[in-house]
Amino acid sequence: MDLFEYQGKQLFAKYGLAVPSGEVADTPEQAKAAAEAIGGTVVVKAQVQVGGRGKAGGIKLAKNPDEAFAEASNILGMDIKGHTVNRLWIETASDIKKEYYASVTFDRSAKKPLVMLSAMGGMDIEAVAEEHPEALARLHVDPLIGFQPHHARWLIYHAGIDEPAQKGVLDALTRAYEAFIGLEATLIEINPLIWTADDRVVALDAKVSIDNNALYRHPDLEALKESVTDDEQERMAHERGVTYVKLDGDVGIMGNGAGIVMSSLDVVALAGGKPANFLDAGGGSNAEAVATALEVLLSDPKVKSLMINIFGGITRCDEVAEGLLTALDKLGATLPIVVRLDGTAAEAGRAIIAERAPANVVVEPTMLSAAKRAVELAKEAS
Amino acid sequence: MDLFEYQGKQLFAKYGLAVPSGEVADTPEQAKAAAEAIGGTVVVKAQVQVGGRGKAGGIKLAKNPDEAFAEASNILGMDIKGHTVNRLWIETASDIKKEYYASVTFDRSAKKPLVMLSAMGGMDIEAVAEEHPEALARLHVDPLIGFQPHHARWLIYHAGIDEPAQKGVLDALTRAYEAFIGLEATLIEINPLIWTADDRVVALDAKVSIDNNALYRHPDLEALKESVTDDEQERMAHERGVTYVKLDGDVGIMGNGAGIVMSSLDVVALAGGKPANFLDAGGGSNAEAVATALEVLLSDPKVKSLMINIFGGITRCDEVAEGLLTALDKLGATLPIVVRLDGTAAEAGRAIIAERAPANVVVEPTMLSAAKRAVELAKEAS
Amino acid sequence: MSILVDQNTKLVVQGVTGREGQFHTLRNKAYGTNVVAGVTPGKAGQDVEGIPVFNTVRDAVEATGANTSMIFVPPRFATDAIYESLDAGIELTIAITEGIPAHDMMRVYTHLKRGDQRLLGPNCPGAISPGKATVGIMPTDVFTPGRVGIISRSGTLTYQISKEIGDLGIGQSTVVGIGGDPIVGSSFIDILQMFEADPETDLVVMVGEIGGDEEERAGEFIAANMKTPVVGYIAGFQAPPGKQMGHAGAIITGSSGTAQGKKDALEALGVRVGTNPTEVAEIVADTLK
Amino acid sequence: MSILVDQNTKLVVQGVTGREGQFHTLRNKAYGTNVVAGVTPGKAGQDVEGIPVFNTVRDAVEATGANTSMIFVPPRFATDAIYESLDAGIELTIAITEGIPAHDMMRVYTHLKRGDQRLLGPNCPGAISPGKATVGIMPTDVFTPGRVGIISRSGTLTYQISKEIGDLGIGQSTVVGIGGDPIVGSSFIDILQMFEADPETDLVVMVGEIGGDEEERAGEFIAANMKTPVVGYIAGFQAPPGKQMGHAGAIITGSSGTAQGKKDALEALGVRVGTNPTEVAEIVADTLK
Repeated sequence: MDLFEYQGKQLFAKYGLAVPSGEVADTPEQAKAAAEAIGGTVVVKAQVQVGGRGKAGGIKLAKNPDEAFAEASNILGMDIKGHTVNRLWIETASDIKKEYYASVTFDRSAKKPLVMLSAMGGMDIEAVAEEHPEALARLHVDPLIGFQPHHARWLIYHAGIDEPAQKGVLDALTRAYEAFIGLEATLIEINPLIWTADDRVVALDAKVSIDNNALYRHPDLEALKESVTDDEQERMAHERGVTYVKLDGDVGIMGNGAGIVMSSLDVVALAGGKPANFLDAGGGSNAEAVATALEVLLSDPKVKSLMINIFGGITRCDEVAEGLLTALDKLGATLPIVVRLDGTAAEAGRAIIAERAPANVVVEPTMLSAAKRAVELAKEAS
Repeated sequence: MDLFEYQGKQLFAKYGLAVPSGEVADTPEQAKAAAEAIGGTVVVKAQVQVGGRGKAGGIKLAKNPDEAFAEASNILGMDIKGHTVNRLWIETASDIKKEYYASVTFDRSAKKPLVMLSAMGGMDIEAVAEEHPEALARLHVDPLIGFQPHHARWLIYHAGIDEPAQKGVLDALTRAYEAFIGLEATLIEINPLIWTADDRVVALDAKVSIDNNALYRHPDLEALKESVTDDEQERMAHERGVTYVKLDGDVGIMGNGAGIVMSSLDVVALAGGKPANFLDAGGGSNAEAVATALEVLLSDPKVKSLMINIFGGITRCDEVAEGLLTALDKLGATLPIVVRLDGTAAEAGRAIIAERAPANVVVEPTMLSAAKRAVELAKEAS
Repeated sequence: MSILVDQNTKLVVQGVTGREGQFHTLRNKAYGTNVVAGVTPGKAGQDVEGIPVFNTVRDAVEATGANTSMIFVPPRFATDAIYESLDAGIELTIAITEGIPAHDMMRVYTHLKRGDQRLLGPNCPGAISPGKATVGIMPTDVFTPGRVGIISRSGTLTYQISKEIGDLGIGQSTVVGIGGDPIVGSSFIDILQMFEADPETDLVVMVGEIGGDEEERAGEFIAANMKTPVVGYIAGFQAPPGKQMGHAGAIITGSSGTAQGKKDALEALGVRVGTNPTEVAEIVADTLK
Repeated sequence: MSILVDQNTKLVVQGVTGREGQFHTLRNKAYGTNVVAGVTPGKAGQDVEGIPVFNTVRDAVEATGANTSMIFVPPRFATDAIYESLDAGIELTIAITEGIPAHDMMRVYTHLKRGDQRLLGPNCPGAISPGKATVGIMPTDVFTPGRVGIISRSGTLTYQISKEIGDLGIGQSTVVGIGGDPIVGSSFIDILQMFEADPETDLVVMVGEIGGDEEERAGEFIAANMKTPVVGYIAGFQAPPGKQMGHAGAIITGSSGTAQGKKDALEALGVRVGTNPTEVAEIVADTLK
């Protein structure tokens, strides 16, 4: 789960990480009130989960509440790389002496937390990493021992943090690691972490991702979950806990397990078709999960045919077939549906379809043939 | 630092470990008021840091506030194995179905926490350990991983905890381990941990020891520190941070480092004398530490001679000599003082004494000769 | 021979009395796996169709000599179950459970790698040595005894590829699902090493997918250390661009993590890579010729 | 030969610019120890009488090849210093600091024992191989080169016994203070093992004291594994009865932990034990005859 900047900053504050004081605003009026409450020059920041907000005009200075109102009016509703701005974060403007970069993340290869720090923060840290690797200090942490003061010191000296800011950055790193552990985050990224004119160290941005698997231990975080999409299918899938991503083709795809779904996308493409989505009904898909997944797929008008690719392991093909029938019964869809069932209870599943499915449901014996058939049917239907 | 039962129980409550509700009382009036506030039958418990309180008459039931007043009057001021009772803990009487034993301690050999649990709790758990070792379930915990639910389960099944109490004991063990870690304790011992008539699991006693080295991280615990001695020298030493234990002889002993002090006691005994105390002025003894230590020793009227045994390492013998002179100047003691200096700056130290010390200070070249001389001088002075 | 599971496997199942645990335990047993015990706290003394149930893994090990554990408990109890298995001295722990928090696994992994026990998973389908033993949830009739080893991050793709290979008359020595989570107990490299040491495995199929850099690292290991030929498959050419873990994620991997990137890296290291399961099977048959 | 410290020691001192750190560093250097670096955060670029100071141990190791670290920082920073030394790959860390919390050391110890680095202390006087190198706070003029190894839990007693032995004309190969805290990085057994493997150590003196059961365990190790004769000393026959760690403490050790109990245990295992430092020296001389 990715958090918005304002959510991340509110959590940072709980962990004692300094952030500019600020308020959320969903309307120009609220933005004006926030600017009044905060006082002085404020920054009006679009809350979207995508990089390059600044360049896109989503971040503006406002010298007084009226300017804040005006900027908020401009930014709210703006489209930034496909994301509509529905919410703003109004915060006190910072007097920046220098911009640093700090992050705590999860190194999949090392299987350990990785803390990174650079004195060359700000816009393009990936370019820094590539062109000036020595300017980005990196340190893995033994998760059983934790982040020790000597780790922070090494990072600070090797990132070349300016002397007056060292103590503040040391503290910020320590608290960022505490937040990483405490929130069970997969990412805490602060870019920029600024050294202010009055020698404080403040997190000017906040990128926080939380491990979905751990949310049951953090009911307060679960409550932060907000739908970040305007897409109807994505929202439906999100609400129903189905792993779904929309793509721009017309062959709807569903499978059990991320691997077979990805592979299904690939074979549809190889067969000359365009997948409409990625949809993993889950490793242990039962009738209900299948029905839910189908509802999501069938609600998308641009889908012309469906490929359902199931290799039963823990999933039982007969249950999948039952779920399919239930959903069709309820939704009454007429578009062509190509089903391929293999593995656990595959024969029973195929029998159920043969006996009871409507005519628009066809069974194919292999993944390749199913993909071909679904592509052909989509083309016919267009 | 060893805590009193009432302090331990108050900490247990913070960690969610169930204890009977109770109050502290320092007078019979307070005991009566506590009994009134608690209501019903209460137990009046002497707060002393020594076993066998019950047998010594330090624990009594009181059916009403007047009985509580009467029992408190009897117990306050009582001497239990050399400990005077100055404080009582008044708690609600528990209806005991069965007594268990639970502890989390520090196994010096394994260098790990050790959790122990037995269904045969109550009085003599050491006898249980010896005669029915299988009745005392023991489990070491990897301190980097911590106490896991499966540890608690294994202990409960193997200690033979009664089924209706299992959940409560599991919870108590988990919280006791949390307290062990949170308080940086060296011991959490609950004997008995009771299974009550209404199927709760409650800590009926609390023995908690805290690592002195860790107290700087626990100012709240440091504040609990109470002098538990009536002995003047022990209290002086305690207040001044000197490691001192009173013994019953007449040769006062001081050294730098626990090892050499213990060895000094031994050689004094071998020389036919009786050590009056154990006093370690510390590994890095400086002039001030030595002066402080001497003040403690000289305040004890039963000391007839002193043996000061210093082998300088990090300690400098010249500083020890200076400290000795300063203290003697201030205190004007006339009893015979035998000094033995070796190691770092020993010659300089001996020179200082030879030049400036009063006549009652003599220098001996070896530990054995110093011990002999101190014993002789103590005998002459008696 | 085969790796991980075979006739010497003595299996204890943690969570044996749960619905799925019981179902798959009995299927594993029916296949011939020597299932010696089950564990469900509080149910010691009961049995599951003759399989004795114990309160703790340690009790099960002491009573039956179990050397392999399969974990079927729900995610919020599974980390504890893994520690219990490790503490009981189990040589190979196979965690089927999906949904264990990553921070838990980070600690489990660090602990694990300091000893010499093995963990497969979590979020894995288990391992099968066809004709000998299966531990996990794989549909057994897809597999036939043979001399091709298979390693996969994805359960369903494993079945798919095994079936495609089987359809060409080629059987498997052992099929291993290492699990799809970001942190799993055994990597491609760990298992490749075992196959390389197995005289009865003539070829290994490595089934990867987008994300991380496990496949690239495995490729380097293969080029440097393996005589046994390896055929690769990568799923996800058409996958939506994965969510970046901030800039930090991109910086760490240094690689794109895309299917094409992985395929190119493997091929540059001499590993042939198929573009779909059917083609993978054809390359396997061709290589074995 | 000798153990732990010698001509190959390249010493980095953590806390080199503190009062005691500087004093003892310069004394160690004056004795001939190869002191290559010091560490004090924020003071990189400075030097302590020619010894270069670095910000971190890792920097010091990279610049100087230091293989041994001595820790002189106050207790509340010392745990971090130990981890820093271990993380920097230092082979032998010697922690002089007294007063490190036991829970910290419990974690340090568990971490340490999973690798092959060594830690001496904390709360120890260090080690000296007379004529070669000294690392720590021992008064060097008490020691002379020779063939007797000494291991002790107590600093001052170590000096005392070394001097008594020296007074009889017998020198030492290496003198090792393992530290007096409940949890120290190296046990009697760890060091006995090293002495047993050292061809230039003819006899070992083990200086114990009341409390714990290290001496009893060492006695068992000696009886089972050592050809080199060992002479024991136990301090504390007249010591006040140690504070019991509740009943739990008594149950764990199973032994009384008293000096007499330890002496009896060692003698029953064939280790001669002196009753005072002078007698220990006499037994050493007698044994070497």
